[in-house]
Amino acid sequence: MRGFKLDGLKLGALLWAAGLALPFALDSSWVSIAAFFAIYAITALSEDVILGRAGMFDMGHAVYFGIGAYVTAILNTTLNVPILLTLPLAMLLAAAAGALLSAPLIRLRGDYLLVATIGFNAIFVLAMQNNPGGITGGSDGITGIGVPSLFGLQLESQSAMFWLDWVLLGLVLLVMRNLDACEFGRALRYLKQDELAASTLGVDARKVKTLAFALGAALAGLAGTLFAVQLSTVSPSSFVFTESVTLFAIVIVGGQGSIPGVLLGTALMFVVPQIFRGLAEYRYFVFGIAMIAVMVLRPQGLLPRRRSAA
Amino acid sequence: MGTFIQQIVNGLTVGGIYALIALGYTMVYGVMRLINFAHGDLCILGAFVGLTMLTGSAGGGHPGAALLLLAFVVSIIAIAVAGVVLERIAYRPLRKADRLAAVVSALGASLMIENGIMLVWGPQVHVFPSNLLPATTWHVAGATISFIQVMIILASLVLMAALYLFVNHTRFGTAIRAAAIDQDAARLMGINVNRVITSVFIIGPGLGAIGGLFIGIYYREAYFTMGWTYGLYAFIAAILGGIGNIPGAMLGGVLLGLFNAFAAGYVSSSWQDAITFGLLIVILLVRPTGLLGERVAEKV
Amino acid sequence: MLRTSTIGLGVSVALLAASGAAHAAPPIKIGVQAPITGTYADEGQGIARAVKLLAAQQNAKGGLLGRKIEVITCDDQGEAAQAAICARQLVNDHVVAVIGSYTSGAALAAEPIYARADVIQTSDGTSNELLKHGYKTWFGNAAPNSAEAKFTAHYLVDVQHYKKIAVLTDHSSFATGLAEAVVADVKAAHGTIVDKSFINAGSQNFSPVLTKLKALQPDALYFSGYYSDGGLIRAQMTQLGMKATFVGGDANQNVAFAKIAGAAAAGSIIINVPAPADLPYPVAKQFVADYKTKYGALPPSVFTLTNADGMRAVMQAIAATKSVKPAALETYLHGMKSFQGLTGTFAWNAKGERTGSPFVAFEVQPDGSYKILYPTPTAG
Amino acid sequence: MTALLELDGIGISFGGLRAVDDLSFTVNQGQIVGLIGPNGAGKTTVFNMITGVYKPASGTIRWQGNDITGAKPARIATLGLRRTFQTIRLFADMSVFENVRAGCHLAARQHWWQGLLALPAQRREEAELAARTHDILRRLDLEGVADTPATSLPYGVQRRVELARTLAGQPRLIILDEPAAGLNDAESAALNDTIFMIRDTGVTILLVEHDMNVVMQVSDHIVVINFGRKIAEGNATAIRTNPAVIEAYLGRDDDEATAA
Repeated sequence: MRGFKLDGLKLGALLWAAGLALPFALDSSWVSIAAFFAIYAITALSEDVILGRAGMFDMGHAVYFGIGAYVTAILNTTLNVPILLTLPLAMLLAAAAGALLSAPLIRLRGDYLLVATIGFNAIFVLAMQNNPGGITGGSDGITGIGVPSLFGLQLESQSAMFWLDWVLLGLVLLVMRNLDACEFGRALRYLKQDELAASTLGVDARKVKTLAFALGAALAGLAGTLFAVQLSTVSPSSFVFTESVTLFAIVIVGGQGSIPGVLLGTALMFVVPQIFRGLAEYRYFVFGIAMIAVMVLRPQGLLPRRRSAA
Repeated sequence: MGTFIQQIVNGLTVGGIYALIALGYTMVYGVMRLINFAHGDLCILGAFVGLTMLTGSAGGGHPGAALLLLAFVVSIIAIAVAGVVLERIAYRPLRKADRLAAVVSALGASLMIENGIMLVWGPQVHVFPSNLLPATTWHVAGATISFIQVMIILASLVLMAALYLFVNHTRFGTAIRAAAIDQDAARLMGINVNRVITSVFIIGPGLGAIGGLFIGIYYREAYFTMGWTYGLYAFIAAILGGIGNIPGAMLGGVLLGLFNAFAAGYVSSSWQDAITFGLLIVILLVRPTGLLGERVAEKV
Repeated sequence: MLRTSTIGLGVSVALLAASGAAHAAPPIKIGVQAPITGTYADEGQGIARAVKLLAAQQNAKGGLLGRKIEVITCDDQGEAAQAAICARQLVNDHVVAVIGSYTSGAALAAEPIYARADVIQTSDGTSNELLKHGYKTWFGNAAPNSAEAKFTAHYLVDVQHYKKIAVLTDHSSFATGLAEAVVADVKAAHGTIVDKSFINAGSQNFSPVLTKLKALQPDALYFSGYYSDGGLIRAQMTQLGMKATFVGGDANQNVAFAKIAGAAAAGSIIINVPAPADLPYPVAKQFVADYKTKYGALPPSVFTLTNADGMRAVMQAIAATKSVKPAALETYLHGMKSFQGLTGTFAWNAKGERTGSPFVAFEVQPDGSYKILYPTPTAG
Repeated sequence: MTALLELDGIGISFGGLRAVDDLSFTVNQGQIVGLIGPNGAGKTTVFNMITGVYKPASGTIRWQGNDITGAKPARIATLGLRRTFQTIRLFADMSVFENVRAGCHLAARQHWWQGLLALPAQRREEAELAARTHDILRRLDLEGVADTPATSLPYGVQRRVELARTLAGQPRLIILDEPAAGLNDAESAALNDTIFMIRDTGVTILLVEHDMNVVMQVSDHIVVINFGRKIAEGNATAIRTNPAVIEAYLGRDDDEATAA
């Protein structure tokens, strides 16, 4: 058991380290796909904190992703705040939004929470489009977001940006791993499995769930910053409800609460459509059929969480 | 005053359409606890099937009442069949699985149907003939009401009432209600649950096809991505009323239509959806299981 | 998975190279970045078809500089992230120029990537943000909002003398930009804007907002959004008994507008560059006819034609400069005095903004055809 | 003897039906108290009110003299008051170890951020709590199935897992809701020993049980309710001869009577 666990960790670390070499092996379009993969993987992992681990049906997760992106875009373009400095602020504001929005809704069950979060997503997109206070740039969004710099080094090249994304993905993966092995992470699972039983064991459902939303939102905010940097532009259309649906589907297709599952889900929902561009207008017809097939054949997800990981 | 009444008519018309689509959501949900995200796309598929009937065989002339009726019948049958097939392929294998697996399967089905419509009919906007119904309008207290608006409101009411009576006052309706409460217990009582589920996938999409055709005839256009928007609104209507509850779907649909009308008409058109969703969230905070939804006490 | 596909790419590149070797010279590659799937699939597929048609016609005449034209299409779904990926893929494929994308958002996300790689980008995007950074690779092929807004304000205030004007837009980048410009220019021309409201594009239920506008009794309702909504707005205005004249922006010019609006379409005004059928040059009519022959349908909108103009301008630049070097092509395109497009005669200024397009106001006729109201046609 | 838990005139109604009415009794420190009554008498409802699942409509519940009426379940747990469920509620996707470890939730002092960063203090605490969990597994003879998915085990073992989970919280008082239900004779007999063993570690016990043998054998004090009202109270001998109790059981259900 113990040996196997170490192997899984080692394999993950090896794959991650191998990933660092991608810019030498791939052309720049695939490097950018790999960078977007890292960004979406972080976002999907953050959705998994709320959906897969805590079992709360969040179908408005693009909101927190968007908050992160907008915080970076606004601070960088209007106040010239360096990108990497905006990152903690993006996480913090996204977390605050996650906690504030979810706090009153936490008692909603299942599908009612799902609809409320859809509502938040719609409100968020409309708010960005309506350009409150002239800071979000309306439907055009914000362009001309700068390049991050580290120790005076401009991370301008496609490869440098990829490495930034990849390193942060690595850190997020470590945090997710730690989450599995800490009291807070387990409390999420207790609540997901049986909220009543959990609360009779002393789990404070309200506090733990709010914290889960805050953590998920913070990680999504981090991904949002990276997204804004990668595109050097943000606009409301990148954070619409269908993006939230995709994140939701990634977690379920990959396997709830399973780190390798969510990574594979991201690859499947994001990278595979890139490969099948040749199908042109048939692409999403085939993709829809594939989604049904995957669920019917593997209802637990492609790489479900291992039962009883001590 | 005329403006106010006009807004009520506006709200009721679109609310009636939402309600018809919401009924399909709520029936499927009631029996299977499944959010059938493909439902909106099935409805629009119904609009396309109806459109093909109307334009394909009319030869440009007046389609006539008989053909219109035929278009409805063919569309209802086609979409009911599509619904049953969808259930067999995409949902039945997942009945014992995690609820969310079926939800994602439904999302895949939505993508498949939507893009399937695009592949068959093309991505462009399709236009319905303008002479399907009399262009009569009435002026009531400063408001204008058209024939088709009256027809949509009346037809929605009649269909909903019929469905309500069917579910509450027939043997088969009782079976549906029993299966909705507890499938296993219903099976023990000798109810054929598979037949109930099949029937729900006939009735829901069948009503949805009527809703889809109404959309096409009222707005006179149909395009492949429309189903997602209508599906979402109808789903919200079902939740608002209390999902799984038939009168709730009617109430939710009509309220959503009225919210939309009053938000755009009296508050701010640029924040229309935000106001609608804001109201929805407030209602859920006050009544966490929707307006007519039951508060299910957990058995301990 | 990444590795396999790179191998796949490698193989296909090798195959392409092999097939290229059979001919005399490697093809000139032109990229199309457009929404082939998703909400804007109609427009995106139209752009791809138009570009492919033009390439095929040119290849039938022996290609350019003795080389065939090869069109590489990338589906960006109208989304920013996908657009950025498409841009990188097309750059890697060594395209000379890219036609598209359809939406400003997708064009914006791709713009810096093309600029850095020195690849010409010509798109119908009209957002001011596209001009902000002064990229020399950018060539907007649709007339900018500013020119259209100026003409629109002039028409509404000075020509028609409308006393009360209501403005309606959707939330898209293009339509809000145009609506804001029209509001500003109408005010500058001392006209009165009684209201500026929003619709949800595609929601179809526009009666609530129209009911509100009706109570304000405007003389004209200006709508800056797209034809699929515009036609419905026109129909619902009539249904509500609204007397105001409907004036639509360029995105309302589409055959479907009159069909959707039905009997209500007649009398609607649409402001745009002259429609292909009304242009004096046979080339426009010929192109539309060829398109219809090949694809069995009319181009989905005028933006198919503006993007086709982008393609035609690029082809002309290659032919004239006898070069595929970006710098030479950019200099040529910026320096063109006038280019005879399918959508009118125009040129590009230093910012890559389309200039010199004459706008006209059409009236939709009962049979769905257009009649130019202003400026009054002089030549018979 | 000090009163640990006092119920003072509590009552609750469901849809007009008075499920529990004006019920009072006291559980003293170190006692084993049995709460019995025919089917539908309202026993589980009483437990649900004590543990905060339901809020009593009237009356007060006191814990060591402090009013805890209507407190939320999680707050009740912090007092050292734990329960099992009539229908076992184990975490289905987790191993026996994980289920029992869940009982230690309140013993964990770590902050969430310490956990996310896996700081040394958190690691140490994890090790300590794992050791505590193994200790309890050993005491309840569950070591052998520690890594088995909890819900794949036989019913009787699942009951023991749930009991272990409550004990992991180092409770002052545990409430057992029909611990013998579904057990075979051997398991049922073993249960008595387990209950005494728990009591001997200083834990007070309140149990609801259908199986009269268990109740009569282990309880120091028995409270009998019917139709939500208390009909008798006393030690096993007194209850066995109480005419109201006999009538309530005989009048209702023959099986129960024979079991008694």
